[in-house]
Amino acid sequence: MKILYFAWVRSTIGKGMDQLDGKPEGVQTVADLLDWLSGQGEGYSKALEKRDRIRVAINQDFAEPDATLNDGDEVALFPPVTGG
Amino acid sequence: MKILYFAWVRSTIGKGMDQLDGKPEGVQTVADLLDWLSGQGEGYSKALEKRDRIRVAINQDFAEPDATLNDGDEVALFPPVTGG
Amino acid sequence: MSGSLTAPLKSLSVQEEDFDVGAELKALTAGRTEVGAVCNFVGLVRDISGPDADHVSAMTLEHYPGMTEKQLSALIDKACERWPLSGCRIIHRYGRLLPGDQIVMVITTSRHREAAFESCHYLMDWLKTRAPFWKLEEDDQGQGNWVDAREEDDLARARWDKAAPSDKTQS
Amino acid sequence: MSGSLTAPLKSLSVQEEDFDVGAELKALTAGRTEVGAVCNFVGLVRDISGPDADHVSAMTLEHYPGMTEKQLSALIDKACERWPLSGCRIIHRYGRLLPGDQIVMVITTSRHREAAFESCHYLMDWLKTRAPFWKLEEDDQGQGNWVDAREEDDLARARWDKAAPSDKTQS
Repeated sequence: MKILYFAWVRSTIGKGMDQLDGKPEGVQTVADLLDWLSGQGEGYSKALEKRDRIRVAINQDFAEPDATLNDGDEVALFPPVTGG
Repeated sequence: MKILYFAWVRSTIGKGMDQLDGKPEGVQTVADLLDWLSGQGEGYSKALEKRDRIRVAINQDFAEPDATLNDGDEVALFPPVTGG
Repeated sequence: MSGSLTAPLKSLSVQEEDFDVGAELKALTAGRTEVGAVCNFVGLVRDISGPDADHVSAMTLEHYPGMTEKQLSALIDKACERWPLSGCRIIHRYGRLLPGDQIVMVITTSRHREAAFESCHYLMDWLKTRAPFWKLEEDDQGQGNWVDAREEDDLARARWDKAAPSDKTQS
Repeated sequence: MSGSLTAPLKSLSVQEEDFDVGAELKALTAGRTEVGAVCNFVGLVRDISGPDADHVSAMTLEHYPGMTEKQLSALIDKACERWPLSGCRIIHRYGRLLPGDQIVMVITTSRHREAAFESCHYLMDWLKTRAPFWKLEEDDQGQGNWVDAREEDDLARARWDKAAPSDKTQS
């Protein structure tokens, strides 16, 4: 599983990507993944502190917290978009 | 009083303008003027036959049938506009 | 009621010549870095017309010189009162035009996109029912037909009689 | 459900380079004499930002390559299903931009103006909330600030969830 970070999520975590070997243990949904990531160090816990400010995409489509993850998914975490 | 004709009102009457010496006798309103013009010959009566297809401007602003006319007015008769 | 720090750029041309939309857009935004949104509409001569989709080979636009300028200037003023615009430009052509030719252009610029979109749409809807232009279409036989006004155009304009959400003035 | 005789021209570019709106307009209408209406929106970098009107000296647009193209292509398809368009083109830039620079362009073309106006407005409202771009503004001290999303943008998009008057499809 590939996890991408953008905007201040990226700069707070301090990198643009994590490459995992499948899903972490016990992680089934987007919400599970965010909980797991919060325990991966200071940058992660700070970036994911305010959960309502985080948006998630699975395989480049927006996903809700209860969406189910698969081993080979490309997951992305980022703030609400501000393009246009 | 100057009376201008446009589009098929112009082509049906056969000219683009009439210059009158003030208002015709008995003419107070736009409706009076249209009645009077209808009696000025075949082209006029034909052009003004369907009164609901005629729009009127006084001094370059749209005017209703009951609008009052003054001697020096520039009056214009034309079909509903189709620009843009 | 304009929200711009400087007065809106208002501009109107009624002309026989063609126009360059790209150049017009640049002219209206040059040096105006408060502008975040530009909306632009261009009307073109279509090669078919009316409910029977008759082929149109050319079109002549007649207008009422003087009244056209008066009505369109008033319209630009109204739009600038109703929305906080930085710029507003209308060009309307007259004379003989061919399919694909440009007829009319409206550009509105503002800080935000709602004002730009709404005012541009408003100007086109009003222009369609208030600017004294008449279209004479020529078919393949060179026969001229005056285009009838469309009831939809009156309905589209009537929509704007209700106060817009961004309209700060009270009636 | 397209009312055009030929398939709509759909086109998307996500690029660092600037673009020429005039040339884009010409490209989308060339030889398409069924087109009667062209609506175009351009978003520009403003020199002030936010509720406190802070001065902005530059802006960097970050995006999610791949997702941007996927989301914007789907959006163009949706607009072409909902309105009878002849053409639809989106350009969105990324990278470092200065006040006055062009950020985004949407062009829609159709037979009639309602479809062109509505679809262009729809595309901008959706794009604002669905295209994965993030703005980092630099102030005069070179300090970077990530721009917050605006609630108004969500409301503007939600408006389109209701069926449009010209929407022929049943949900």
